[in-house]
Amino acid sequence: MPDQGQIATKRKFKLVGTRPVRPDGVDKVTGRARFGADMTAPGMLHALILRSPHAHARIKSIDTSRAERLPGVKAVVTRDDFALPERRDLVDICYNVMAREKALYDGHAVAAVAAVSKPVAREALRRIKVVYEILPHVTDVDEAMKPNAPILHKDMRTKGIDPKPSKASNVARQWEFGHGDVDRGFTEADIVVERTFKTAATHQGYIEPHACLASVGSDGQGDLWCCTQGHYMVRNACAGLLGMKVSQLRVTASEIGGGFGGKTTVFIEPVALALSRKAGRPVKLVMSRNEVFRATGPTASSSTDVKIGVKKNGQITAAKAVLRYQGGAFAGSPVQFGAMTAFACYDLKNVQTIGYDVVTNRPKQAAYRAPGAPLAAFAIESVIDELATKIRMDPLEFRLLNAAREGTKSSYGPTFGPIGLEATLEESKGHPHHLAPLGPNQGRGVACGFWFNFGGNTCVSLNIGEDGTVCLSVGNPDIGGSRASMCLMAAEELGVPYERVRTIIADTAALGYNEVTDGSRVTFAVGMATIKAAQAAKVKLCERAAKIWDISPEAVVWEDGHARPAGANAGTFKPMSLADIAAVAGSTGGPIAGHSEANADGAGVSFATHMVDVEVDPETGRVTVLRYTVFQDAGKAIHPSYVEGQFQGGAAQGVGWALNEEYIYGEDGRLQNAGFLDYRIPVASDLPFIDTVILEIPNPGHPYGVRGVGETSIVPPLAAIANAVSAAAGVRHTQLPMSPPRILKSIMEKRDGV
Amino acid sequence: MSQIPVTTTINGDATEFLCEADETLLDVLRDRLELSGTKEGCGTGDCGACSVMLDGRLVCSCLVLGAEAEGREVETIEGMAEGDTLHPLQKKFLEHAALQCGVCTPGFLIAAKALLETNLDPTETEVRYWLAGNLCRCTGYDKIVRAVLDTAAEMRSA
Amino acid sequence: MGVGLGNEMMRYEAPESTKAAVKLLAGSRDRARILAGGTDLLVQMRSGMPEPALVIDIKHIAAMGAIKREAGGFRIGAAVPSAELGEHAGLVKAWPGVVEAAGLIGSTQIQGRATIVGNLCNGSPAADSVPAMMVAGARARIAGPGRRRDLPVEKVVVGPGKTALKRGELIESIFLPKRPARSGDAYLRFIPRTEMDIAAASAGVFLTLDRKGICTDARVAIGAVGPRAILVKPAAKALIGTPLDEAALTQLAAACSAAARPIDDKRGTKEFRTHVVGVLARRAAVIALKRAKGE
Amino acid sequence: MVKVVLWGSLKQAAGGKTELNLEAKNVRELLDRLVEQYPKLEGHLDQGVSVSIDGVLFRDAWFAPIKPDSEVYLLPRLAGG
Repeated sequence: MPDQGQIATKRKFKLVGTRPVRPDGVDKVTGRARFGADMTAPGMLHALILRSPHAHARIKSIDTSRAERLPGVKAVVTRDDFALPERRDLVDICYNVMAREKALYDGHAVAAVAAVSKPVAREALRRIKVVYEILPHVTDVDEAMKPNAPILHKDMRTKGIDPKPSKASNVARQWEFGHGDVDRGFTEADIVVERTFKTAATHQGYIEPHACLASVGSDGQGDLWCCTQGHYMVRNACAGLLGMKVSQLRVTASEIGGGFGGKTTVFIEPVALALSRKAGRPVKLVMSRNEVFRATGPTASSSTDVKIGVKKNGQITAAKAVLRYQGGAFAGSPVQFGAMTAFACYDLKNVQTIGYDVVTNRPKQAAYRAPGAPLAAFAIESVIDELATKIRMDPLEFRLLNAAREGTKSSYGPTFGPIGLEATLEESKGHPHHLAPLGPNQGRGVACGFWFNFGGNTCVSLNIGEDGTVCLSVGNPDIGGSRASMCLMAAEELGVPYERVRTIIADTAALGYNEVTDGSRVTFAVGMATIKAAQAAKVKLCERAAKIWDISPEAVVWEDGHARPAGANAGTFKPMSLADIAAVAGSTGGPIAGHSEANADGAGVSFATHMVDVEVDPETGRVTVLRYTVFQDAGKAIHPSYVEGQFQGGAAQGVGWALNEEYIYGEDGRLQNAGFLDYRIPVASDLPFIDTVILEIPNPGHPYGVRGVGETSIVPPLAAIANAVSAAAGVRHTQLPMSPPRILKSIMEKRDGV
Repeated sequence: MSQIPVTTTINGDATEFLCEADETLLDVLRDRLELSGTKEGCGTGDCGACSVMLDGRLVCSCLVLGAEAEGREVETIEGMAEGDTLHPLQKKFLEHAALQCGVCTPGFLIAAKALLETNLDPTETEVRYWLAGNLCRCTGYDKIVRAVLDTAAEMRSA
Repeated sequence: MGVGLGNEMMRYEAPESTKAAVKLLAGSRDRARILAGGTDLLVQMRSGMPEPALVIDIKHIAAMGAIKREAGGFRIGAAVPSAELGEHAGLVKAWPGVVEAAGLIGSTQIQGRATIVGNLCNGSPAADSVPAMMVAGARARIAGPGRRRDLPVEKVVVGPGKTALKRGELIESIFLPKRPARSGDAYLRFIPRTEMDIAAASAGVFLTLDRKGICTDARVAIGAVGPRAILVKPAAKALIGTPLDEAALTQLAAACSAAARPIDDKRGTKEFRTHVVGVLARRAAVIALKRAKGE
Repeated sequence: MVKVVLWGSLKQAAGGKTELNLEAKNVRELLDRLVEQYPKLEGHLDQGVSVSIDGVLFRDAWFAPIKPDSEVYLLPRLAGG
């Protein structure tokens, strides 16, 4: 029998925890790696999409005849080419992919063409005549909730309230979480702080625009190459939208140039497939950066009320938050995750959160790294900071006093198992960063954050080659070095060198369903499947050795990369390495492989504490980030460099969100900054080195103790920076981004005693 | 209007191509010459993913017309390694895990190489400002800056 | 393409003399654009604006690609990229403010292409090199169908995107005069990030001191706070006759804020720009003072 | 009997209760019993739920076992970035 997975804490790893070069590294530093826009096909057409210039308009007619007559145009599609799908979950996606009776936001797709060249396609777009009836629009969440607001969907009745409203509104749903009695809790408090916060919508800002190459034959079979976080999701969604069977559509994931949640749905893929089917030729469709900003999924913007009460001794007696998130033109803002995570860092007797999912005339939001959580944490952790100041307690001590720990009933319900929040707080307390002195106009902020992490459907195959090397097929795109982690875990489990394992991302025809690369699930779930597949292969390897030695399989153990007799009674055979057994596999029963198909559960929740120092220029409101340290629980860091990378990347995105990134809409409802010039993501000179402290509190749900790490790192930074800026400027900031005009105004108002 | 014939040198190789007058060097590299290692992130010079060297100067190839390459020398990511020997920067980027998704990486490598060709002892601040035109959304730049500084140190001592 | 598109396809020309460039330009019925660095032109072409019928690449004109000493000053060709300004030791010593301003135009990549003449002719009120050139007393040499003429930089831009150039005219070079003894220049701008942004407000200062350190001459220009960059005479006046003491600097800042006529937009609010332009002028003046003193 | 706690907004659909006692050995039985007893819940459950059993989250896992003393929470379906 193979060795059983040891308790993670006690296990001594040989490879896990080391930092080898990633297996796809050379491809990515030489330009050989193929991303979404890097594929071509013989006879390929170029497609472009015509988009609504209006925030809200009835589409009275679309005349494509002049475009169709243009030589070189091979197909034109509009709403008439997309029947509403049977699957309920695809209806909004269908409407988002191609506008129907109304265009619901600036950038909403209205028609698409495929032509022999980009210039011909451009000219064809100019020849499509769309008649719009412009309607009143709304882009702000609070405005959209007002009774007289323009209504986007005449059949939208708020779900989750009783009785069901009779009147249409822009509130898609109400959510509620919590326990205890907050009203009573507030009466027990000595100090209560109540504030309202606003955050702007931000975009994931991946550097690679969406791109795909679609080919559908007259036999109805299709191939699709695209950059996505989940090609199985793409296959199922596209098949549903185009009325295809999933087996008829094979999707291959290209290398992916960033996603952060933004590539967990479809935008252009169904359009390219529809064009290809109509034209009978392969169609390439690549978004411009302008289209990425206007017509993919940014995250929600929000407006949140927070009320927290404490006793003088620092104990929180009650906490309440009302969160209003607009998620663009269709239902589905991540407000429920905001409401669930808002107070997850604290051990609370009385807690209540209410969330409103609101629609507005903006592009439909897509997931963005811990969707919904950073916005909520910004509001809650700001009030926590203010309370700590009011009761004259160190903000880390105040958090430690109220911190969630093993056995705490979480604010969203379940009781926590072993978790690492206290460890991150303790670690940050003793860190040199916390003890370093600050200069004039400088401030230090801390904040905590929480994310669930998911598992989900996962399927991998591990094939052992005749030469003793291993090929691992997984179904999740490698978005940040996951191939390296998979190779490490497979090699660790099999006891072979890291270099002997190659991990490939298989297409949708090669493996069973794999959920999207989201929820920080890949290292956890695909890692678990990899370990199980390796264990399955080890069973077979031991069986083969047993056959060769003519002893019972139970008498063979797998140790250190070799099959060995289990003990004295099993005989004295020379141990056989994986390569030895693989070399004679053909003669002992055929190829050796291990598989794992499972719905992975047991993803451990994860916590982080961030600490940041900033300096505010009191004359211009400019913020300089001076020092940044991330303390986060990784469960077990498989490849520590890429764990650090996730910590650093999340912090950097948080810095952008906190200081300068925002979707700016004009009075006309059009997006004003649909480009990297005025949508200001941090550049190299905006940031210091970002220090990281990896804590390892093993997740009992994973054989190596892994917890997801990708998302938690973006939860604390908005609040940590807000707390630092508020300290440095001497004014509490409650609105993001904390752009220079906003900060300067607050400083001047304070100076003038406004 | 017929297409413009252009004779140029790309990664040391004499190259000829035809292009439209309004076609960018980036489009020529990617679509006509199949050198797709140079990436398009924005098409407006704001992200640096399409960085190439043009007559020894670092430029965004999305802001250069293909026709302008006539008689000039272009260097792209495909020409950075010598055979199977990686450039020291390429090695250090791998050692330091200075990439996650890798789509900005070719642009960063070209830009960093340009820096080290003029300044082999840059400060952290100099590296950060030199690379400010190259956007990376994954790494927070930490490991990229470290990789560049480490390469410079190694090249100085070599 | 081989297909009949409605629009005439764009033409590309790379003349080798100014005369040939002027001839192409004059014959184009206003549908030609000059290509030097292309960092504005190619972005505009991509943004869906009507494509020019003709693009005239001036980088093959030898005289336009060089920085030359002339009459104690410098003549900078219209095709010289900003990066070359920073590599010219003599120019850096004489006009550090102009060189720094040119060095702020975009990224390292943009620097390898963008020119100060392009920055000027694009006509943006936020162009970084323009206030710096204005205070330096720079003059643009204009070639056209008629005789060459020189125009002070502040008279080139007449409004957003609009220049005083007549049909068939182009700027051949910029002349930076000899810098007087005990003088210094400086330019500062405000952007929300540290790089890669368009100025939300900017200020350039040039000043000359007498032997006692009293300011005898000054020029102050502000950018991004009105339809075009402007010289602020009251701001210059606030400095002249003073050792740039606290009172003078406060007056300078106030004069700049008073002259600002900004708009609210995605890059800043009116009140922010009005305040910050004064802060920048004051800080630039302190740098210019140090330079004038040789510190 | 298993004690199941619903997230707040399901309260109305469950006749004003957030805590229910049901006989169920696994998630599938739990969901079946819930819909049997509170048909209004069906619409909510159709949209996807996660079930937390003793602090471990499950998505779409019908046969995840539930012990009589398990702590069971019904939560919205989780998705991430």
